[in-house]
Order: sequence, then structure tokens, then C-alpha cells
Amino acid sequence: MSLFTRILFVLLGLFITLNWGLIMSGIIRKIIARLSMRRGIKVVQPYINLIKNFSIRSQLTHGVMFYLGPVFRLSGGVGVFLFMPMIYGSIYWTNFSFTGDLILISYFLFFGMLGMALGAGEGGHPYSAIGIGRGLAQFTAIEVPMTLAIISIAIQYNSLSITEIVAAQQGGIMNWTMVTNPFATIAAMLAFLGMMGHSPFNVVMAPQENPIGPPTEYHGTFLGVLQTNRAILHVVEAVLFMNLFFGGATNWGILILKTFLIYFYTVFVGMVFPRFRVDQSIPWFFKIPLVFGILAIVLLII
Amino acid sequence: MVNPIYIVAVLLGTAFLLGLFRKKGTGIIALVALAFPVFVSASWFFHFLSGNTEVLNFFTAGAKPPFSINLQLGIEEALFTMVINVLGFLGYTYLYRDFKEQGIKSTVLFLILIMGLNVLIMSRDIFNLFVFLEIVSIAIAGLIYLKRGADTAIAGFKYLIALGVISTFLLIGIAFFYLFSGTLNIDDFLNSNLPAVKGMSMAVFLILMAILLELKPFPANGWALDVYQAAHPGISAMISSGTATASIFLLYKLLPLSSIDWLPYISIIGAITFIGSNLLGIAQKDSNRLLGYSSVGQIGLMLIIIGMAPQLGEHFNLIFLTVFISHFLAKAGLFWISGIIKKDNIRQWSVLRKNKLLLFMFGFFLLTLLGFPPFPSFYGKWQLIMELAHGSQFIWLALILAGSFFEGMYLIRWFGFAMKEKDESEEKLTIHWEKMIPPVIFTVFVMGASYFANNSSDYGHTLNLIPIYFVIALFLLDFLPAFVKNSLVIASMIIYSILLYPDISDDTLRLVFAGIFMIGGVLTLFAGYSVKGKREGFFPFVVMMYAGLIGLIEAENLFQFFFAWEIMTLGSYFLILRGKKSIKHAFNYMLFSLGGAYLIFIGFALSYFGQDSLDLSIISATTLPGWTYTLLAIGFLTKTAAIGLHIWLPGAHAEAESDVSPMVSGILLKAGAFGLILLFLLMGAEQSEQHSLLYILGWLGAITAVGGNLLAVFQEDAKRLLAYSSVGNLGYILFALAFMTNVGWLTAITYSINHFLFKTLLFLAIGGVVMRVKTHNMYEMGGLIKKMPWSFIAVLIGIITLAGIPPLAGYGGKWLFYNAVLTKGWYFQGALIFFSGTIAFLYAFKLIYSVFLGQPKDKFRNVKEAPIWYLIPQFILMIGIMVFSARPDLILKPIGTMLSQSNYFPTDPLNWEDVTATTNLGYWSGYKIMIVIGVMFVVLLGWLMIMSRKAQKIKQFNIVYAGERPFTPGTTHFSHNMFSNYYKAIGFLSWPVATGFWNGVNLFTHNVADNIRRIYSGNGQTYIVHIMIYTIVIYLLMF
Amino acid sequence: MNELINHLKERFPIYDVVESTTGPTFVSLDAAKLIPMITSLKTNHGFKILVILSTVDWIEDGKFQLTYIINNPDEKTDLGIRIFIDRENASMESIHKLWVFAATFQREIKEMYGIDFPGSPGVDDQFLLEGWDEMPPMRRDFDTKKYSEDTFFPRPGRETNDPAEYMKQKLYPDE
Amino acid sequence: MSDKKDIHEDKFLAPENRKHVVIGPDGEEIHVDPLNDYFCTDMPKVEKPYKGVMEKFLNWARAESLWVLAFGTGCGSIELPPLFSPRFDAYRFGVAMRPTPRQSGVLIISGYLAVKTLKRAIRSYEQMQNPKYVIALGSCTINGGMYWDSYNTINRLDHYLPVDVYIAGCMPRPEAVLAGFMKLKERIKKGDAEGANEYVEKLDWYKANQKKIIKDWNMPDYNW
Repeated sequence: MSLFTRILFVLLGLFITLNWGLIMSGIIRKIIARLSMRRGIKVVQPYINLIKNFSIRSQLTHGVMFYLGPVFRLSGGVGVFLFMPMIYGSIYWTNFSFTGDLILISYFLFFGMLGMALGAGEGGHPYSAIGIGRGLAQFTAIEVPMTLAIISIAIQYNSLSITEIVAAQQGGIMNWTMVTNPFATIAAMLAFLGMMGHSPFNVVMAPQENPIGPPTEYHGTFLGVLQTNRAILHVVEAVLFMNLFFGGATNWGILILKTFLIYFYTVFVGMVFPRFRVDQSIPWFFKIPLVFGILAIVLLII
Repeated sequence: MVNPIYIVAVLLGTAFLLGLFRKKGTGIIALVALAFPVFVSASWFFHFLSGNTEVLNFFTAGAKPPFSINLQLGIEEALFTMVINVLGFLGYTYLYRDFKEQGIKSTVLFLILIMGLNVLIMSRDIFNLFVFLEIVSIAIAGLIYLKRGADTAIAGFKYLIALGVISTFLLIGIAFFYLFSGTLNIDDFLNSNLPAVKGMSMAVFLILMAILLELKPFPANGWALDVYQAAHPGISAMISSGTATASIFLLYKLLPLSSIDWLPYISIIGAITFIGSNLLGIAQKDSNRLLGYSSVGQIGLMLIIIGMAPQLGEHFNLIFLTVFISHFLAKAGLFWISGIIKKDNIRQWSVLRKNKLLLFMFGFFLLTLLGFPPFPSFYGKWQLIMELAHGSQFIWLALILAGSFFEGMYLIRWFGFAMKEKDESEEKLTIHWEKMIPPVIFTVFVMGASYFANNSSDYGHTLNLIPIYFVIALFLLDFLPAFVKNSLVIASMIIYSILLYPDISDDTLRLVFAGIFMIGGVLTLFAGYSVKGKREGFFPFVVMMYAGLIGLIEAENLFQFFFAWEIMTLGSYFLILRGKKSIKHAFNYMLFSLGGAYLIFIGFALSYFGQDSLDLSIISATTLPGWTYTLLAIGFLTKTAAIGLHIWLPGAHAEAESDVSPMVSGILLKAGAFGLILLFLLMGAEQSEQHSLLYILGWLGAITAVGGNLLAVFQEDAKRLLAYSSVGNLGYILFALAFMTNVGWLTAITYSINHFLFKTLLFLAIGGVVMRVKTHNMYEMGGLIKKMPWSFIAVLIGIITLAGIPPLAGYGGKWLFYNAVLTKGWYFQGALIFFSGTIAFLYAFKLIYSVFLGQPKDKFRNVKEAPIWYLIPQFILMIGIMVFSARPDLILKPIGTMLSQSNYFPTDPLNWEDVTATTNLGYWSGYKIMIVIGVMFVVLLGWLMIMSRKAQKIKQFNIVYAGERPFTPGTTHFSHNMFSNYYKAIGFLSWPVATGFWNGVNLFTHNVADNIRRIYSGNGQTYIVHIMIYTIVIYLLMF
Repeated sequence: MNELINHLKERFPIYDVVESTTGPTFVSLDAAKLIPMITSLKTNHGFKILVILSTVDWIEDGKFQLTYIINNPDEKTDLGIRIFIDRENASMESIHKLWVFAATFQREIKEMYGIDFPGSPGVDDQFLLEGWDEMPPMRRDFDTKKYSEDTFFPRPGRETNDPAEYMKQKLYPDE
Repeated sequence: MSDKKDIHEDKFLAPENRKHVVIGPDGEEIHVDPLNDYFCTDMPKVEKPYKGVMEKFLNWARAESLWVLAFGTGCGSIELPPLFSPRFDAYRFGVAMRPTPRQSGVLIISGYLAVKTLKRAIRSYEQMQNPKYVIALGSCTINGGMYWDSYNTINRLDHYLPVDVYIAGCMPRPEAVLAGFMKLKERIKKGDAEGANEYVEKLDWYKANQKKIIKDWNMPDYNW
């Protein structure tokens, strides 16, 4: 496949991902509304919000890094997409996954975080820094079960390549990591809760106490960029977990179904549990998810 | 040749004749009289040295013994009389002014003293020895009174009492000796082959005991310490260097009398003295008394050596002479300096800084005492330890090094005070020129002795001394402006690198580290251009440090390695000591380095056990693998600051000067890593049997990584934060090395390179900032991005690399790490490592946010960008990071090839497909990742720029603040105690356990020293009791 | 309570004692005697709490009335002390040394009535009003309606009706 | 501006806002003028809307996505939370609360405005981005309501901020607020709701009115 075709397919895939991300968040919001007996937003409300934000006429900037923050953030999201093989068995939807593997993706997630942190820092708002401090602190704890789970999978499949991990899970639900390595799945899915930043792990943005955390100063186009990234990243992160634990996807339909369920799971948990403080959430991650992560490795070794 | 009897005659004659003269001219006459023996003994010494071996025996009064006294002058006697006479001459020069005030009496006593010492060395008649011992004692007692004062009088009196007791022993011993042997002549006795009589051994015991007591063995030496403390330093110098020399020689001379093997007992006495008095020195604050302890300690060491003579064999001469001459020159020099500055408390020695020459000599003598290379005692100690190990005397070896360590403790602390303690005294240092001459001459002698020691040492000739000569040259050129010297150093380093390249170009591993040391050295030196003025005492030590580093690379045998290691330690110590508040930290650094170096020393010695060469390869053939490797590993770990041994690092790195911090943190730490690499290779690399050691080191590395990073998170001081981060990163390297797999080692080397690149970069950038804002506290800074955009970019690149975020080089390290962890199977340690990697985000963010982002402070409204000389190396390093990120294969491929082809690590290598690295687990293409991310980033940036091109620029307080306005920048900048909730969650992991432990050890040592010190009650009677008990105990031990 | 009043009467020139079964007992006092009496009440009689310090503007008499209500938490009794001070250059001794937070009451009174409490911490700082440079607004000679009309752009067309009249007219126009 | 009185002579200027001197790291004196150094002193510009279909489309999007600044000024603020309860569910109209003015488009003045609160309301309004809308809730904002003769409560909001929609009542119930939102949407879609530009065009007048009653501004004229 020529580079040009590949880029074309990458852009197309990005477009699909973005749209699915927006629609997915719309649907989820709708479901939540119905759960609380409301009509709720329109399903296309995320689109409208996005257009609205891009149509804001005036812009403010605190400095160069304020500009670069959203760029880093979106690069992080898009980059994770670029390095992620979306559809198993398709030569068109594997993006640039030949440049790196699972480790690349799990570390590239930080790229966006760092950019956001710096951009928000340049904004000069103390709440931004407080939010980032909390977010990073929580992330260190999240990373522990996540790492253990990744190590566990890598031992199980003797590979760090996502494509190979997905390939090993083909052939029915009994081959999914979810079944073959349940403890790693549990550990990682608990970590996933923290990664997605829904309640109970949303103290980073906690609107009632810390206006909105890092993006306090962001508005208009900048906010639009951040929202775009959010839409893409939610899908891609769900795809990552789908690939690692739930057998991957062989076509877009399955991808959409699985990512939806994975994403819905975090929202579902978020609806049920109240918010943790950072000094509560970190010890929590060092308890149950850590135990599952260790179990996942110990069981594989023996 | 002049008959040495004239020495006695001239000195005695002058002493008598002096009375005829009035005051005028007596000094000159005495000086001339003292010069005469120097001439005589020196001429004899060179006479013997030039190949004449015939020993000169001559007799007083022209008759044979026992009717006359026979004197002997061989090469030994010639040497010892020569040094004593030189000391006498210089000592008199030093005391010239004091004697002039005192009148003739003192001069007479001094002449008598020198005469007595000469005879003590030459005489072969026991009774004669006794007589002259008495003469010497009385002369000294008289001279002690030179300095008037109550304590002088008391000390002199105690001295007389103690010597009275000792003389009694001696006299009784001699009486019995004569009773049993019928002769008083040593030679006669030795030739007569008398049958061993029981009482004879008692007689000899008493004689030797008296001589030993004269040597002030611990703990029966309270009287001597009081003398050192109270007497005029010029006299103390004579006692410490002169009488001790004579007594040692006396002991050496009389030992053959005994039919019992005294040597083990002498060693034991020496060891107790050496360790005991050095231990007590730790708690000592009075400089003269401290020197006294040190003197006694050194004599103990010499006793050990004499006692060990049979084991040392042919090396005895070198070992004994180097140790002796070091002590002799340095101690006299230090006492003289003490007399010049007239300060008792070691803290007040900071006045030394008023005179550069004095300070230099002070440091010179201290280092001579400490046995640092290239000073003579280094060669002696090396040979001693090696021979002891060869003869499997491991306990002795440990004892000697323990004693040396204690000695190091107080000497270094003293030196720190002199260098850095606040100098409160206002008065000018009055220096008489004639007082400066003797120490200067002795300094020159030390240099000469070093040269001879180097030449006569077995391995000295293999050393590459060019860098050392360069250091000396820089000392001489210290008057030049800083930029000239800086250019000189840079040029020489570049030239040296070019010269060095062909030698190591086939060893990729060495090449990498040489690259880190030399390129890093040149880059960090660039920053030095921003310093105005002369910057005295900086460049010699920089060169010394780099000479040591490069010496490590070049080392082919253990000796060269250890030599380079010590040189490096010394240079870096001086560099660290230059910082403003670094007195305590430099002390800690030196202490840990010294301890570590001694462990390495023992490790080397152990591997020498049972082998004949000193080649590096003997480590792999060691017969005591467990001990050797463990000791060596711990030794190297003190340099890499593994957790538990890390407490010296943060302070030392943080408080050093702005351009020294990157040297010691980015570059110097790699010396430890290099040491470990060398050790692990010699342990047999992949075939190593040391699984448990490696396993422990692996855990240690992981815990170090977590600990270092976690501690970094809670720092408020930017440089301390970076320093703790270094601890963590060296933990990674240790962990990866302990894998002992191909990929593991590649990881370690990648990390070494990365850490060098980003830590040097960060320290330079932060150093530049600190230079401008004049504070280390991050919460005091803020918003500096607008003032220092270039520094900001440097820090940004640095922390992206540090955090291991793709596409920069740090990510390569992480990827390799995962592969290595998975291949090795150390999963949980690996998880700890990755956990610590995420912790790195916390401090990386804190660093860049608190310093560069957030609210600019009023104070720093006008600060300028860091000096261009700081920025240039930063940009070179950034380019380095970029290149290494995009094309890691350029460096990693050759190393990988070397590792897998050299039989070290043949299995599971990293495969390279063009620019993509693959293992059987995954793949990584730095080049492609860079391109993908770069293109995407630029596209998105362009898009956003177009979208928000009209954006209004606003200022720091234009933030949403609930309709209010922020109060002040200081209260709006969120930085201090940024991660308080993190501390709440897992802060207990960062409690200072290690610091507490080492403080406890320190306190314990001091308490022990303090408690033992109480036996010195200051009471003369107590001292006598000590002497008696001591003698009885020795007697009981021997019979 | 009577006991206390009698006790006080012996020592301080209180007058105008108004006793109540439901609320606090009020006594009046010379301004000069306030500090000794209130100190005595606090230290000797257990009135540990200052409930409120309030002001009444008796413009007709040319007096300000300051009311200190104090509370004895052990016996659950309240005592109100009224004092009267001149309206011109009104000034009163501060009691912030007895109760630190009294400074806040005094600061408010300074702002709203212009009564000075020399020595009270922060008494001149603005309290509720930001940037107020008119007459203290709670004084009865301050015409708040006129001020409002002058300052706040009153919307024209506002009518004022007597509610009773208006309701009658609207609801029962026939009667 | 109408009166160019130097703000530094203002007796109400807070101490931390006065010019002062600090000592820099090299011992040099640095003169700090907080008002100019800490704040952007530029004036806002009129942001011209697009023409034709494009603007219509954008206006539709703006109307369907109304982000309200969570800022309650008076008793009316208690009427707002029910809007998002299942009973009234304002979300279905694209209305949402945002905690920061930067991201909000609608400022609801919910009830009486004391002078002190007005100052914060104006600052918050100025920190919102163009286009932005103001809904005035309750009679107090229209003519002062029951506080019409108070010395401390404003009578007519439209003298200080450009109001798009008034909702009468004391207090208006949530249904009325929803009706107000509908009205606002209509205005936006028609392109009438250009309050932000109006405010900029008549900035002098607005500022004069604001400064008449707000005497301790403690900031440059426009709060970015």
C-alpha cells in the first residue's frame, strides 16, 4: 500500500473515530438522562457544542504554551489513534502501528497529559495547577495495576505487539483475554475507570470544588480542540482495552459495539459511586486493583 | 666524607659555645651548626645510595666496646639522621623568632635535642641509648616550656613524670640485660648467641616496652596528647616528626634483641593505637590535639607495618618508607601551619583562607596524610593492603582501612571547616616569612617523595601521569583569568580525547562512557565562560575529576583503576566543596566516597588473594567470589547513590555551583555505573554464577528508583529535586544492569546516555535560572517562560526525555525496559520501576510549572535569559537528544553487536531491521515515530494557529477568579507543597529512614569516641596508672 | 435575675430596667460606666458571650442608642444594656478587648452609622459597602430614596398604590 | 473613556494595587505598577458576525448550545437548579451549566443586584467570550422591584449590561425561565442577540454608568 493511500485511510479512520466518539458520548448522556427520568440532551448535542465552540468569535491567549497545550493534547489523542491497529485483519485500518507497539501507546497517552498540564500551567490559574497535581498523582496509582496487567498479558501472549495479541484472541469468546486471564482483565478494567476520569475518580475536574480543573482558562477554539481530542481519545482508549482484553474487532460494527460497552461500563460505575478524594483514590488503587494485578502475574508464573 | 661523630661534636660544641656569645648572632650560629649535620648525613645517604653498601662503624673515644660507645651508620641510619637533621634545621628556622625572644637557653636545648636524636639513631649501645633518651626527654621538656602558660607547665610536668616511669622501665631492663648478657652492645649481643635465659626475655621485654611506650600507644598516651595540645606547635612538630622517627627506628633497631617473636604483638599494639586514636580524633575539636591523635594513629600504622614485615617481604621498604615519610612531612607541616595561624578550634581554621599558599599547603598535607593519590602513602597503603590480602590477612586489612576511615572522617571535616566555615575573625593574619619557609620546603619534599614513590612502586610506571601534570600546571597558572584557563582546559580535553580515541575505538562500551565523560566535560565547561574573574582553585580540580574519569576508562589493572577512582573522588570533592552551603554535604560526599573506595579497595585486595597479577581480569578469577563481588558492588553503589547510600547526593548536587551540578550529576555518577558495568562483565556477564547477588541488586535498583523519584516529588528546591531524580535514574541503571541479559544491558546503556543528556541539560538550564533569580526554591519563581524562553525549551525537552514520553529518547529506554523485564522475568521489580516512572511525571511537572509557568513574581520582572554560555551546551545537548531519539540505532547497534559478539551476552539480542528495533516481543522504530508525531504535531499546530490567529494577548491576572481579582502573584502561584495530597496518600514511603540510620551511626561513633575519651582525665597520676596497667596487660598477653 | 439587677444597682447607676419573661432584661446605663459594668458582668457573673451589638438612631433626641446583648450560657439568661451617646461626632469606647469579634460589630456600626470606636482593630476598613463615600447610609438623615433616584436610573412609569385601596378597587369595584 | 482620572489617585485603590518597589535578585529596584503590569489594559473590539447562511448556521448552533455561567446573584438563583431536575430538564434545550465564564455564553442575572455584586457580574460578563448573552431574571433587574428605593441595589440592569431577555416576576418560576431561554434562542437565531458587540460599541456609556456607582474598580477598565 502506498503511503498516500495509507494516509488517506488514516484520515478516514480518524474521521469515523471522531464521529463515533461524539455520537457515543451523546448516546451515553441520553441513556443517563433516561435513567434519571429525563428526556436529556439531543444525541447530536456534542456536535452542536463543538460547532458552537469553534464559532466563538473572540479568543484570548496567555502565551505560547497556552497555545501549545491543546495542540499537545490533540496530538496525544490523534497520535494514540495513529499508532493503534483499529480493525484486526484489515490492512487498511492498522494505521501506523508498525512503528511501535503496546508500550508506545501506553506511554504516548502521557504526551497529551503533559501538554495539557503545561498549557493549563501557562494559564496561571491556581485551580488548573491544583487539578493537574491531583490528576498526575492519581495517574501514578492507576498506572500500577495497569502495568501489572500489561506485563501479565505480555507474559501470556509472549508479545507486546497489539496486532499479535488480538490475533491470539481470535476464534470465539473463550479465547478472549477476559476469559483466559480474568485477573489481568479485572485489574486493567479497574485502572481503566481511573483513566477515563469519570466518577469516582473525577476529582481532577471536580466542578463543585475546583471549577473545572485544568481547562479552567480554555475557551472557544481551544476548548473545541480539547473536546475533539476527548471524543477521539475515549474511543481509542476503549479500542485499546478492546484489543487487549475483549478479542479486538474484525470490522467497524463490532468495534462500535465493543467500544460502546466498554465506555458505558465506566459511565455506569460513575453513576453508581460518589467521588473519591485523591488521598482516598490512591490507596484504593493500591489495594484491590493491585492485588488483582499481582494475582494475574503470579498465576501465570506458576 | 665527614665522620658523623662530628655531628655530635659540632652540635654539642655549639651548644656549649653559645654561652660565650651575647644575644647577637646566636641564632645564625645555631642555624649554621644545624646545617652541618644535614650536610653530613645527606652526603652519607647519597654515598650509600650510589651503590656503597659498606656500613660505617665508628667508636667514640677511639676504643672498642664495651669501653667506648660504638655508632653505626648504614643507609638506614643515614636516611633517618638526614630527615631528622633536615627537620631540625627547618624546625629551628621556624622557631627562629621565638628562640630569639627566649634567649640562648632554648637554642641550646634545641641543639641538644637534635644531637640526641642523631645519637639515638646511630648508637649501638643500649645504655648509651638510655642516656640519650633521657637527654632528649629533658630537652623536650625544657622546650615545652617555650610557650608560657599554666597548661604548658602542667603538660611538661606530666611529660616528665611519664618519661620518668618509662625510663625506669628502660633502666631496669638494661640492668637485667647486662646482668644476663654481660654486654650492653647490641652487636655484641647479637653475635654472641647466648643461650636463652628466662630472665633475659624479661629484660628485653622491659626495654622494648619502654621504647613502645615512648611511641605513645593508645590508650597509655594521655600525657603525650596533653603535650601536643599545650606545647608550641613548632615543638609539637619536633616531637611528632622528630622523636617519633627516632623512637620508631630505635624499636626497629632493638627488636632483634628479643628471643620471642614480638612482631605480632607490635602489630596488635599498632592496630589498637591506630584505630583507637583515630576513633577518638573524630570527636576532637582542638586542632593541635587532633594532630596529636593523628600522629599517634600514624605511628600505630607504622607499628602495624613493622609487625607485618615478614608478610610484606620485599615490599616492606616501600610501604614503610612511604607511610613514614608522609607522616613525617605532613605532620610537621601541619603543626607548623597551626603555629602560624594560632587558632585552637578547628572551626576557626577558616582564617587560612586569608592566605592562599597556606590553604594550599594545608590541603596538601591533609591529603598526604589521608593517602590520596598521587601522594606517597597512597602507594604504600596500596602495596600494604595488597600484600596483606595476598597473605590472607583479611582481618588486618579491614582493621587498617577502618582506622584510615576514622582518620579520614576528622581530617575531611577539618578541611571542610577550613575551606567553608564562616570566617568571623577580623584581624589580619600576620605571617613571618621565615615561618613559611619550612612548610613550603616540606611541600616540595612531598612532591618529590610522591615522584619517587611512584617510580619505585611496582605499578607506578604504568600510570598515565599526563593529566596529573596538567593539574599541577593549572595550579601554577591559577593567576590567569578564568576564560583563558577554561579555553585551555577545553582544548586539552578535546586534544586528549582525540589522542585517546584510537586506543579505545574498538571497545564500544568504553567509547560510550568516554564520550559521556569527555563530551559532557567539554559541554559543562562551556558554562564556565559566564564566570567573570579568575575563579581560583576551580580548574585544577575540574581537570583532576575528568582525569580520574578518563583514567577509569583507560585503566588496565586494578592499581590504575583505583588510582583514577581516588583522583576522581578528590577532584569532585573539591568541586562540590566550592558551593555556598556545601560544607556539610561535601563532607558527607567525601565520607561515603571514602567508605565506598575502601570497600572497592578491599574487593580488589580480595581478588588479588591467591593470584599474581593485578590485571583487571583477576576479578573474574577471584577465589572469594561472594565477598569480592559484594564488596565491590557496594563500593560502586555508594557512587551511584543507591537507596540507603544516597543521603550524600541531594545536598552535594544541589548546593554545588550552577555549572558544577551538571558535572557531578550528569557525568560523575556514570563513573559508578561504569564501575558496575566493569564489575558485572568481570563477574562473567551472562554466565555469572552470582544469581543471588544480582537478584538483590535488582531489587535494590527498583527500590532506589521508587525512593529517589518519590523523594524528588516532595522537594521545594529545584536542584534538590533534580538530584533526587538522579538517584532514581541511577536506580534504573542498576536495575537494568543486574538483568545480565543483552537487552537489559542495552537498556542500562541507553539509560546512561539518556540520563547524561537530560540531566546535564536540566541541571544546566536550572543552573542558568538559579544564577539569574538567586534562589533554589521553586515556589519563589514562576512565570519565567516569558523571560527565559530558551531555558524553558531546554527544560521541556529535558522533562519529556526524563518522563520517557515518545517520541524522545526516554521512550526508547522504557521500551527496552519492558522487553528486558519480560525476558528476564523480574515482573514485580519491573512494575516498581514503571511505577517510579510515572512518579517522575509529578516532579517533572512541578519543576517546569513552578519555575516557568504560573504567575510571574514581582521580584523577577527584570531577569534576563540565562547566559549564552549556558545556552550553547544546552542546545548541543538538545540536538544530541533529538539525534539519539530519531536514530538510536547509531549508538545502540554497535553496542548490541559488541555485547552479543564478545561472548558476554550472546543470547536474545536486539535485532535491527533498518531503523526498527525488534525483539521477539515487540518492535520500536524511533525514526518513524519521530516523523509521524512531528508531522501530526506541525499540522495540528498550524490548524490551531489559523483558527485562533486573532487571539488577544492578556496578562497574568486576567484569569477567571469568581468575579474577583487575584490578590498578589505570590498568593496566586500554586506551588509550595504541591503534592500534599499525594503525601497524605503514600508519603510515608518517603520518610527519611536512611538519613536516620546514618545519623544514628554517626551519633553512635561520636558517643563511643566521647566515652572512650574520658579515660584521658588530664590527671598525671591517672596517666601513670594507664602506663602501668598497659605494661602489665601486654606482659600477661605475652607470657 | 432580680438578684443580679439589685446587685448591679448597688454598684452601677443603672436605670430604666425593663424586665421580660420571654426576652432579655434590658437596663440602661451611662456610656462612661459601660466598660466597668460589662467587664464585671463577664468576669464575675458568667456573661461570657456577646450576642450582638446594635444601634438605634434617635434623631429626634440627637442620640444614638447602642445595645449590647450579652448571654450567660450557664444560666441561660440574657441581659441587654442600652447606652446613649451624642449623635454629633459619635464615639464610643471599644470592647474588642473583652470580645475579639466585637471589632466586627463595631466595624459595621462605623460604616453604617459613623460611630467611631477608637482603637478597635480595622474599624475604618470597608465592611459591606465597597467604595462608599456618602453619609453612612443607616443614619436616618440619609435620604435613601433620593439617593437611589439620583444614582440608579429609576425606570419611569412606576406607580405607587396603597395596597388596601388598590385591592378594593381591583377586586370589588362595585362597593 | 469619559473620565480619564488617574486610577492611581483613587482613594479606594487597594494597597496591593498601588505602585510599589521590590528588590530584585541582583539588588536592583523594580517598580511595579500592579494595574498595568498584572492586567491587560487593551480595550475590546467589535467582532463582526459572518454574513448569510454561514452566520445563520452558526447562530443555530449557538442557540442550541447555551452554556450558562453558574453565578447566582440574588434570590432567583435558587430557581435555577430545578431547571436541570427531571421535572424541567433544561438539558433537552441544549442548556448546560459551566463553572467558568471563559466557557460560558449566557449570564443569568438572577434577581436583585447589589452594587457589590454588580461589580462581580460585570467582571464575569467581560470575561466571557463573544458572542455572549444576558438574561435578566425578576423584577428587581427591570426596575429595582421591591428594592427600588434602596441605597445599595440597582434599578435597571440594562444601564450596566446589554440585556437580551427580561423575565418578569418575583420570582419567575422555572417554567418562565425556560420560556426565557426559548425567547433567547429565537433572538439568537434571528441574529438579534448581538449584545456583546453592543456592549463594545457603547462601552463608554456603559462604563460611565458603571463607574458612577462602582467607585473602587481596582482594575483596569475592561476585565479581560
